[in-house]
Amino acid sequence: FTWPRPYPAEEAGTVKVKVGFPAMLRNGVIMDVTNVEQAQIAEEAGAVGVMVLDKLPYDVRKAGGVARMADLKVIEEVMSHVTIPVSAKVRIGHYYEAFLLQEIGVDLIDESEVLTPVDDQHHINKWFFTVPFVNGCRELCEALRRISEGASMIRSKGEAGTGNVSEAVKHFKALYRAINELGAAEEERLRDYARQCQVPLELVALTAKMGRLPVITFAAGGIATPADAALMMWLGADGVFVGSGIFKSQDPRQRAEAIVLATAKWDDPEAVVEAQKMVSERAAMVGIDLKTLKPEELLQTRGL
Amino acid sequence: FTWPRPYPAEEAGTVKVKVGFPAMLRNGVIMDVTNVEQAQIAEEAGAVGVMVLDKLPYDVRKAGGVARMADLKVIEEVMSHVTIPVSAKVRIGHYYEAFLLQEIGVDLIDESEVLTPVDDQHHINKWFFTVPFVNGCRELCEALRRISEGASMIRSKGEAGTGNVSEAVKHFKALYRAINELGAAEEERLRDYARQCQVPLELVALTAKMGRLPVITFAAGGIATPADAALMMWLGADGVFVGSGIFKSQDPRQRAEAIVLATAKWDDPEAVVEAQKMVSERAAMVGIDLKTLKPEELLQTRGL
Amino acid sequence: MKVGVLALQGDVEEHLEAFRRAAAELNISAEVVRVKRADQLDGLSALAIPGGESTTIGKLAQRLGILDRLRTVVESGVPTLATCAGAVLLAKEVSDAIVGPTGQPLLAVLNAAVVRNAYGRQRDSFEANVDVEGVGTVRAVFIRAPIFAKTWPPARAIAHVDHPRAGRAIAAVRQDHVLATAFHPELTTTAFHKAVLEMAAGRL
Amino acid sequence: MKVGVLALQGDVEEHLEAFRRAAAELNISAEVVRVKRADQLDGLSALAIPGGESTTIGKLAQRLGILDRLRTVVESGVPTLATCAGAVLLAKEVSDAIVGPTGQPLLAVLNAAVVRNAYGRQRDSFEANVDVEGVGTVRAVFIRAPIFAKTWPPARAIAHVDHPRAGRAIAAVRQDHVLATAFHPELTTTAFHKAVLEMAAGRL
Repeated sequence: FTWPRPYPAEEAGTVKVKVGFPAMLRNGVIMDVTNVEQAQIAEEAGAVGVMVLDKLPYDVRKAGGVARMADLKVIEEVMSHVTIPVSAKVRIGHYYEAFLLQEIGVDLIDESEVLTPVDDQHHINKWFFTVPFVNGCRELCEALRRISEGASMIRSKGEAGTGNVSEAVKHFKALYRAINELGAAEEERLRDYARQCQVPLELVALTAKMGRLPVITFAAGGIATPADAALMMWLGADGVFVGSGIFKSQDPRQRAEAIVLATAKWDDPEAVVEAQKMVSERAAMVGIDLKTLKPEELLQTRGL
Repeated sequence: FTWPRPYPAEEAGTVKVKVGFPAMLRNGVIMDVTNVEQAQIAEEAGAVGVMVLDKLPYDVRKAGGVARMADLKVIEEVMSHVTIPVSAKVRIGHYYEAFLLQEIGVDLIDESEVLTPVDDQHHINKWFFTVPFVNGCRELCEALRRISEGASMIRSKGEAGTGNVSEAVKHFKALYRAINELGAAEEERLRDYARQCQVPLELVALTAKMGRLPVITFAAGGIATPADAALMMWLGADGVFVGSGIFKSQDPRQRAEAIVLATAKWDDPEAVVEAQKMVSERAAMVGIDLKTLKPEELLQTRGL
Repeated sequence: MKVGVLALQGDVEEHLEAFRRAAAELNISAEVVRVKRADQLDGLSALAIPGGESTTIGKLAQRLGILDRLRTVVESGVPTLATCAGAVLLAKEVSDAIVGPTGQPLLAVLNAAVVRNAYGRQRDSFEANVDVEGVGTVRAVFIRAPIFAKTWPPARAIAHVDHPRAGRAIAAVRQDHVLATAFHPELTTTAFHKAVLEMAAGRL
Repeated sequence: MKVGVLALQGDVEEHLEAFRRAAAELNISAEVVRVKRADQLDGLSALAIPGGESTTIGKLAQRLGILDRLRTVVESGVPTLATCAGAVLLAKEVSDAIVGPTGQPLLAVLNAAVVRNAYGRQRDSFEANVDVEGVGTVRAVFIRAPIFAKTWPPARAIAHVDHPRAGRAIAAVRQDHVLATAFHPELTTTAFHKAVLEMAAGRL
């Protein structure tokens, strides 16, 4: 990796360090939590990280109004009670919430479409930060754009807060189909592609050479059962984010453990069975059938 | 500076004095207050000034009717209980409310779009006054027009009374993008620009040379959290105005201190963290999602 | 050598600029820095406390635990230039022409009693030519300026200005290596900064 | 010969890759496998425990009933490389710089006391050059790395790194056939994997 270097800063926060960290989350589950108790439940369940929010996506959808970054106190409280990495969401384009999170030592920052954006032109330029960032995407171009802005990790947007995994499936397949096409394209075709996506050529070349995104890619949006989690892993996800699927259900504790297990052991059906049996369909969160959402209620269209 | 001189008046109120004063407010926070108690809270919180109003913008929005300058008694009461500069709003075009404020010794006058305008053709010609004026703007041209009318200080309009900082962000970026373009333009391009904005050439040339507005520029409109404040400073604001964000929340005292701290120490994330922790998201004022405002409810379109 | 400007609040930019030009005119190579944290105070061979809101600066210095360190540094002989709000901070007694005494946090180093807003409010700010001992005549800008009601040794007045309402008033005071002014030299001249730098370079 | 990487969670891919290249450079034909079930542990002539979340790996190993088998295998002399989370798992005592001791499931084989997050959080992760006894200088990547607070024989420190906050700290430990590092060699070099393979091939 030989990215161009913006500022002179000492050895922390090098690209290798920021891109290396998500590699440590492989096969892991990161869960949305709103307070310490939920965070500890997540830790005991074996989560590799927690995402601290003010309200779960499902409730964000209900409340309306302006949704901001969670309280720093709550985040710190969480940080001092769990040993797993703690991450938080910031409004798209809000540099300062990002600085604050970096300042209090959050391990991962999610510039997320779930919160109300403050800038409808630019995403945060993430090269300025030593803390790694994760962004959502619906297809390859979006992903590459985020990486070229300095994202160290990528996730599918899916449609947050609906408990229906079909959008995530659609985004992942779109992602990998595009990558496979690149695999076979020769120089010139890569050039085209780089132009369409408005990203540097090397990044496209690298993606083509590796046959995958050069950074860790998690599945997110509408995951509600261990089977969903395993499915996403099977589709090539490196791990999963679970939003309202866990703490909006009636059996959060087992559901958390089950999804952790299913994600870790996705390629071992036997274990996934174990996991699936720990949850019951009746206790699942009631989903929202996508056909009933009005276009401006879609969160996935935010960001660019 | 060699501005043309309208009337013969003795040495007070020179341009240097009027433009110098805001320089003293750098890195400061000016808070909207409606009475003495709030003013003292603001002072103890470390505000560099208070803006006296009859009703907070959020309530102005609700009440409707004709909104005027605050009571002089209330203003004087405030002036005699706090040592920090006291400022007040006047209706756009209402020379006399301005005279009165100058008469009672108000330190700064805000010709504001929050009050009901009395003149939909002209702004006040501020050269007549010895007291410095501050005006709102959405982009560079508006700002330069106000300066050429004698404004000694500029602020972003944002969308007052919504607790959503995204309009302020938009206005500040628009402001600085235009300034940067000027930086590189040669003579002729400046001429064009001067023509479009309908301001004298020298003013544009000066702005281009300095790479910023020739007067102090504060951020205003929808700032509700220390992070918002720090963000605006980071975007190049010299200070911030906070409207309903403080006294429409449940924790006004700490929120005031926190924002003061965040503004002063914006380039020191650690301190901003401190500040951010002094407030909690639940206590914030409930915002208004811009999509729900009807065009004629927008305050930012007033003035010209 | 390193010189610092207390950069919590106020017109920090103008002081930095003044020091840079002073250094250039005196042909000394000085590194001008902003002081926002206590630990940026050490190793300073000169200091400036800018104009602004003295209450705000005080509270911030206090809450950031800089106040005491600042007192020590100034007492330790670092040549210091304080303008307007700066002067207020250094004074031992401070009161306001309108609201009377203000229990605001102070450094209390300068032997002077300061009355704030003595000239009235912003509206009464003015420019004047002022003779300053050892510097000559300078164009002085008084912005919400305080006056030094009285001084006692070793602090002595080095400049006066007469104003129709306040009569003849002390405009600047010097106490050993501390220069305190009621006006803003950083807006019009580099003279005061040169003086401080020479002190720091160790002559006179 | 068969070498394994514990593949429950963490950067398994990078270890597999490192073993493959190490084998290639040493010209040994090794079959590199993922270990997700207890029964994939037997017949291994070498093992690697990857970096990741030690709590997660522990819980998973425990719930899948691999923990004990793992302990036996390691004690039975299979040369083992443990990185970061791996090292934590092997240690006998584990505590966290922030939340104090963590009752997390351990293998408890290595005679060392480990303090997690000693360097602070992800933000304080860094790269450094580290001298490792018997390997030379390697580019080391410390990611949320633990430190070995103290070791007791037969475990001994084979590498040190000095860090402005944590001072001089032990970065790697060796106990007979077990190699434990606080950093991630699999991201920068194949040296450690070569060492393990040579051990497995039976020469010192």
